[in-house]
Amino acid sequence: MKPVSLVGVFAHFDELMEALQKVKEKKPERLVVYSPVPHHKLEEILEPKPSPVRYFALAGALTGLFGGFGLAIWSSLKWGLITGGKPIVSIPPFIVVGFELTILFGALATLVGLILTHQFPAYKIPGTYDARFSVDRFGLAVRVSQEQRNEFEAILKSAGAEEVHVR
Amino acid sequence: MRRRDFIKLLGVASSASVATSCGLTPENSQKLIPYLVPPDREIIPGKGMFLSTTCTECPVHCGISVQVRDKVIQNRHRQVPIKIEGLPGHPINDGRLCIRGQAALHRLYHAERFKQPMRREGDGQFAPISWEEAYQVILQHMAKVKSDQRKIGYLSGRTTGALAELMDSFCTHVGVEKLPEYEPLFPASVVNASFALFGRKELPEYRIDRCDFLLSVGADLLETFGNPVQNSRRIAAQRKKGTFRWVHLEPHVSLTGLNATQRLTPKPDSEWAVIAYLLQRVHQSGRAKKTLPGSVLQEVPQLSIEKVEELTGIPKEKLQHLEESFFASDRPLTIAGGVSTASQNGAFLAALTGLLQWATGQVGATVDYTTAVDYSSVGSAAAMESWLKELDQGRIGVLFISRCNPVGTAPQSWQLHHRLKKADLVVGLADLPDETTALCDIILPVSHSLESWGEVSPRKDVASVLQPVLDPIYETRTEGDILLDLYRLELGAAETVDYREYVQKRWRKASSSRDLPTLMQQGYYSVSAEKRPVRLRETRAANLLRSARPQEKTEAAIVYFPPSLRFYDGRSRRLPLLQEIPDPLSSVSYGRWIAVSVATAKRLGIRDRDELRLGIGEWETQIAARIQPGLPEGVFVVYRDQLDAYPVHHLNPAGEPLSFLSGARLEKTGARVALPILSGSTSDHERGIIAHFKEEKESKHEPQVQMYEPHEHKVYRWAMAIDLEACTGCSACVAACYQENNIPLVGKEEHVRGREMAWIRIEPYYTGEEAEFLPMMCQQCDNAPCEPVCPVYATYHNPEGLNAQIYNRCVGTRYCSNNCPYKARRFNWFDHEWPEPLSWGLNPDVSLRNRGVMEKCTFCVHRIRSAKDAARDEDRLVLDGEVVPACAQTCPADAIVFGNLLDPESRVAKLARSGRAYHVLEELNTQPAVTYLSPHKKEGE
Amino acid sequence: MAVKRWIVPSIFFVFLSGLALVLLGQNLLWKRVYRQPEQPIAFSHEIHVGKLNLKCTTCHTTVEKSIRAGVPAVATCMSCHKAVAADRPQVQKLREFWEKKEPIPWEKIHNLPPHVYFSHKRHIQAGIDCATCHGEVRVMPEIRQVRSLKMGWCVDCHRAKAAPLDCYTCHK
Amino acid sequence: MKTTDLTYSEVNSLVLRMLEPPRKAYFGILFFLLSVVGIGVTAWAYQIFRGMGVTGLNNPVGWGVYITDFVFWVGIAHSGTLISAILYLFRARWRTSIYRSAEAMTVFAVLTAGLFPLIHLGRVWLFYWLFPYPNQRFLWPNFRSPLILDVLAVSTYLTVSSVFFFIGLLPDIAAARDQATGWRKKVYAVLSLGWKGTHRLWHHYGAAYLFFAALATPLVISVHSVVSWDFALSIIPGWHSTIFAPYFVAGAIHSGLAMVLTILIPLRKIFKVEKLITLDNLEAMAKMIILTGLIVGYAYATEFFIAWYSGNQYEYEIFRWRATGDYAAEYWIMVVFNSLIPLLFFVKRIRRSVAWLFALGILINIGMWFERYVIIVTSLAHDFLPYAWGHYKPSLVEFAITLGSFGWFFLLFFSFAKFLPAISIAETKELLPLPVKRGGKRG
Repeated sequence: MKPVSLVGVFAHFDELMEALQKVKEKKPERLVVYSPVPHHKLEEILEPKPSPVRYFALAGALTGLFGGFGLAIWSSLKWGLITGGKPIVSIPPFIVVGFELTILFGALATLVGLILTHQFPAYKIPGTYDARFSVDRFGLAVRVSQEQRNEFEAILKSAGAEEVHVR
Repeated sequence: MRRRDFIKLLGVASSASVATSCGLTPENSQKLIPYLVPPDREIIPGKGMFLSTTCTECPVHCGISVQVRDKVIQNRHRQVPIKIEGLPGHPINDGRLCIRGQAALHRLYHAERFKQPMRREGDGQFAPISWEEAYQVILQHMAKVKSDQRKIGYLSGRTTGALAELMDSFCTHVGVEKLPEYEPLFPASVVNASFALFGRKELPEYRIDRCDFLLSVGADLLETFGNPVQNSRRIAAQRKKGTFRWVHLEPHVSLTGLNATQRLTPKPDSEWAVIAYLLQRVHQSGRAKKTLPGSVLQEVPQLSIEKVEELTGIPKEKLQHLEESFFASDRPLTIAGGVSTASQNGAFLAALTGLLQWATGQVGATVDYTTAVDYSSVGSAAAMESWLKELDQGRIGVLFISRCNPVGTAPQSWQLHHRLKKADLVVGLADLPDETTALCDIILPVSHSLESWGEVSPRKDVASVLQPVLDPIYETRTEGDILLDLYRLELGAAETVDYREYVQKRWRKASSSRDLPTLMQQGYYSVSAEKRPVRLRETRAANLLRSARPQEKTEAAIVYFPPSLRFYDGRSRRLPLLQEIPDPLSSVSYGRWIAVSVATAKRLGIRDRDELRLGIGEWETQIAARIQPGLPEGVFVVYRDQLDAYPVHHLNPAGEPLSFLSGARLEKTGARVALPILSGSTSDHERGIIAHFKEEKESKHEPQVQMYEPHEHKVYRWAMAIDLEACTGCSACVAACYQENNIPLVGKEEHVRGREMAWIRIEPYYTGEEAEFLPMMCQQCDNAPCEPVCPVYATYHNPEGLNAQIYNRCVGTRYCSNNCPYKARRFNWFDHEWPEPLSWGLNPDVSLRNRGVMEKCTFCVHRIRSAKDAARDEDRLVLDGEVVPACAQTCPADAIVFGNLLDPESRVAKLARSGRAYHVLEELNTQPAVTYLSPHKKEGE
Repeated sequence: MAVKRWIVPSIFFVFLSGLALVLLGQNLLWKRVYRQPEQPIAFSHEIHVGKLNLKCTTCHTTVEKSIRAGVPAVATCMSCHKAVAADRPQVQKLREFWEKKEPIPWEKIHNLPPHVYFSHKRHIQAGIDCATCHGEVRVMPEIRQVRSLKMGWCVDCHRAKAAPLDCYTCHK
Repeated sequence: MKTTDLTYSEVNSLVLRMLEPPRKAYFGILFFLLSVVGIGVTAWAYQIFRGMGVTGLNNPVGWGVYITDFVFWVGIAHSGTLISAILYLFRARWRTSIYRSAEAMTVFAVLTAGLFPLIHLGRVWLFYWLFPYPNQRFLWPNFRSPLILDVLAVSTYLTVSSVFFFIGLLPDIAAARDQATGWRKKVYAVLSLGWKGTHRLWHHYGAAYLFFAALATPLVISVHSVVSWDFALSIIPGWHSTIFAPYFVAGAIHSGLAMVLTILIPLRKIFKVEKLITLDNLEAMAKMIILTGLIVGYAYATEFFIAWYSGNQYEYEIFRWRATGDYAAEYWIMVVFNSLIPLLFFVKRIRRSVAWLFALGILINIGMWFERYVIIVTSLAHDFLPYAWGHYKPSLVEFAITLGSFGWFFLLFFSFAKFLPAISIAETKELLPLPVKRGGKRG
């Protein structure tokens, strides 16, 4: 039997949370919460561990730092032209180079990280999505087997879902 | 859209085309053009060939060495001059050259040159005709004039040597009356005096190098009087000795005055009193080496020192000081001339001066008549009266006017404007249009001296050689050839075919032993001048003194019209380069201005660039004001070359036109004039930019604390030392630099915007009445502020200590220029036009810079390069003095010394160690490669 | 099966087209870098250097003493060709120029930008062989450029030979 | 009424209403701005083909209006990042409604500023030599040159702030997508990168956003410091000064805030979003302007004191001359408009009057432009060597290009305001109380 997707549409956050608690205990195949705003409670329940994006940021920043100094020093040694009686490798100005590239690569890496960690851009809008989720409604979508279907439907309803759709 | 614009468009779109090109020189054409036949003159491509000839920009006639390059022009190989330098060993200038000589190529390549003979049509316009036609017209008129018993006159500028000889025989044979030669700056009073006193119609050579005290009265020794190049050279040499003192008396202010040890400003036309006083003191104190006969002496006015003070306005103690130092010296040289003799009492002054020279025993010593300049053929303004009258009465039917511009420079009393119309035919022999050619009926284009054979005699004892360095650019002929042609056409057979043969005949006669090539290389040969001793002619002297009694009336509101450093008597006025270079006193480049004293300016509330209405008698003109420190109250100066007609009528007893007009009316029109004053301030604001020498001062070179490890130079560290004591501000270096480095002339508007392009400039800094002149160029700093700010390494410090500027790498941020404390860098705001034939004179060793690129002095790196190349061939190092930048090469005062600082024995290294050495803006620790030697403080008024 | 029969031909086709592309591209590249304009006279270095074994300095007389190698004067050419091969059409052309007293407008092949100072003399005296920059002209029926003559190329050699690297060495 | 009285759906409708198809007047203005840009472009083209000579620049004054404009626009950019990033880290609630437009302003201002280094180049067709890229010559830029540091800083700043801007937009574009129809829907769909507001997305998004803010904060400080070093690293009296970095950063924020006022006040009026961009927000900015104004004023005073105290004659002369010389008028405009006029904001009535805020905002902008003009021009015109002193008067071309830059900036902002949510929907909602059943009001 093919599994089905249920989505409950909630008007209130507390109702959503209640439903979420119950549903989570039942361990459905898949569980997605749609929300117009971020909220730390959701994260606590669904995504306890911090986002891997930070690793990207760090890696990028370091690349920039070493890349910046490296380029500046290597390229000035290449010809060794004296300007203004200053040493060929004059660190103070190179600090700026290093710094700027640190920021640049850090930021770009973070972007890449964000895109990779959550298969951006994912243009396919799943059936369980609802335009109101970007306005003032919360959505709780689960994927369950046919036999569990009624059970979950009941949970959502009881928690206070305005509507429950089967997709 | 024009094609060139379209190319530019592409250039912007695809960087490549523009990026790589820094201007195209003829040598870099896309075609590879071979000789048809290898040239007879052995010339190595890419190398210069040097030919000796003589400069004819002014009557001094310096020997010059012209650098000729082989170029491909219009798909033909052509050998063209690109630079003129003084000819080493030449008795007149020994290797040095003045600003005008350096600019001579701009006459050769001038766009407005007469390109073929021309005839005035009915409508008054000139129309080109062939030489034959021109000759026909002239001969017809000559025939007619002769037939009805009228005269044919030949008026020319001062003529000497071969041409003078030829001219004489031409005139006698063809029946032409040779009129007295016309020379606007002819020092008639002085020559007249020396004729009366010593029987010589000559201007003696003043041996400043032999005197130990120099008293000059009005004579602008450094601008136009006598031989300026040699004068400044000798003065500089004397100064180096240390004991030499030089007092200059002048009623106005001049470059010469500002360079004297002491400058005294007597009331206009009262200079004679000082000399009269000295003369009698010489006798009273019995110091006279040769006592004057009583008959003469009694004509010398007896003046008490108080009287002199009253007449001249020079304070007593100054006079006493002058007297003392005059008598203290045993070889005091007195020179009178310039505006002081070209004045009412000038004739008297000149006579007194001659007597003083005689009495102090200087005639024959420092006043040398054996090497004098012969003026016997030149006529004073008075001497012109006779033929002018004849012209007026229509008794001169045909008039030749050659190499002079009387209409523009002669006194108004000549009334040439309508008198010239009285002649049937006026034939002008000229190279450039001027006020006179505008009134001619026929114009015969004369070749430039660089296109001509010839021989002139700058001094009695010297004959200087002229040889062509290039084929005539246009259908022009030399005056000699024109005379020979007319001779032939009139009388059939002539003794010689052409002028070339004529002069070479002379040379073979003269230089019996020497063969022509060596003669032509040497550029001159000496002529045996008669050596009969100079005697004083009592009666004539007495008569002169009697006839020229001085007037004691003091003139008010005087405007002086002195000749100028840049344009001489006005003949060089049309040379673009000379207009581009500012006058060293006022820092004004283009346009006309009147110099106003600080006091007067304050009184009348005049500011720089105010337009003034200047009126004297019925003569009136609008002219811009420029405040001139050092100028006495109530005295004004307008250079005579800035007037298109010389407003003076009056002549002095010696027949010399006055150099000033009195009773000037001056008022502000309220308008402002866009006068290009290139100087931001005439004072150095106590910034120690001019550091006067103080005896107690040690070498200013205690090493400054360096933040970084100083970089070392391996073999060479090119450096320059500039002696401000010697530098006179004559600006010859500036002209040389322009010509050597293809520096574009940008014109008046750009100068007004403050965008002059000179790589080296003369900065006058006034303190009170005195001034010092500071040649400023790229200082090639060791710690150059311009370098680290360039984002693309277009400028950097090279291993030989040069501050290199790589034009084609420059993207034009202009930060380097901003950060240069000496503001020595120049930005190319536009592309520059080099129309033919001006482009022929470009130096192929120096790339052209196009718009958006920064440029600056390179210490003539191309000269360094070729010197190193030569040294490399002989597997040695460059010797001291082997590299000479253009500026140093031409400097008449030898103020600029260039060399390798790492060689402790080099001249520059020694000077850099000397106690007078200092750097401009030393406290910025830029460590310049240019060292200045501080001048001694002037004694002042 | 049906597919099998197509595998080999299709792969073959891909290879061919790939090869064609490479050749085409390379050809374009060649054209862009090295210009080889039509010369007024089809002078052959192959004959003069290759066959007749003339030394370079026979015609390029100033190469050892000047910054420029020097292109031979028309007279120089005629000194031989008055007699030698006078009947050949190309030599006829030469004669025409000579009689018209016109210099031959050779197309310049080895062009350096105007801001570059390059001295043949120095390089010859440093023992650099002409071929280093001009290629083996003895095998060139028509002269052509075989080196980029760009700054990078010069600098490579200067680094390798420890020649001066100061910008002023070559930039004027 | 206050923002917090709104409901989620009201926020959506308020903001998205701004994106409704524009009216005729809008296109009119659009055309006007385009033609202004056209003037600037023409002038630039003319300058490129003729040469820099068409400007009023000369020797000694090698920099003038162009660099002034550059510093001015970079300055404008700064407050945007300040509001969006720094205040975000400080959790300043009042920033929420304005940060989006401020951020947009940043991006567009940098886009404008970035043009001027090119415009002032003598050989702009070689601008790419300023970037480190491998080439056959083996040549690299001079990393010691402040100008290169500047290129790096500004290009980094542009990249980072654009990314930051775009990421912040994602949820709102999604919201727009869900409302919009037709082609607009398609475009938004693409731009939203398929945002669905799932819990995982919000999770990573939060983390990323935090990092961007954390990176942007030091960046914004560094950028204007580097810009100031364009001058401070020279030796020119009046430029060569250690206070320049803080002085310029403060000045930048000063002008930036003023510009935010100048832009937001009309914006909230036209789009009727006074409920979201409240007077409190504006007042908060006015208060910050007082602070920055004081800092700038202090800097002016310090400059003079140091010039006198250092006993350096060049330094002293240049400041004496600034206040009394050829450019005295410009100098006093700068002093009055930047450090005195902001003090008016101490008066609550002025601080809370939209008209006053708008007027003073504009004055401060003018003042800050002149600050840069005075610093750049006077120092160059009157430096070490008296002979080389000069005078600079801007030319028509420079004026036209400056005008064009304003046209360009407002054109960008104008198009943005109509096409993208100019106020953050998601973050505004975060300000509102969560809709909860028990004890909460109905959402």
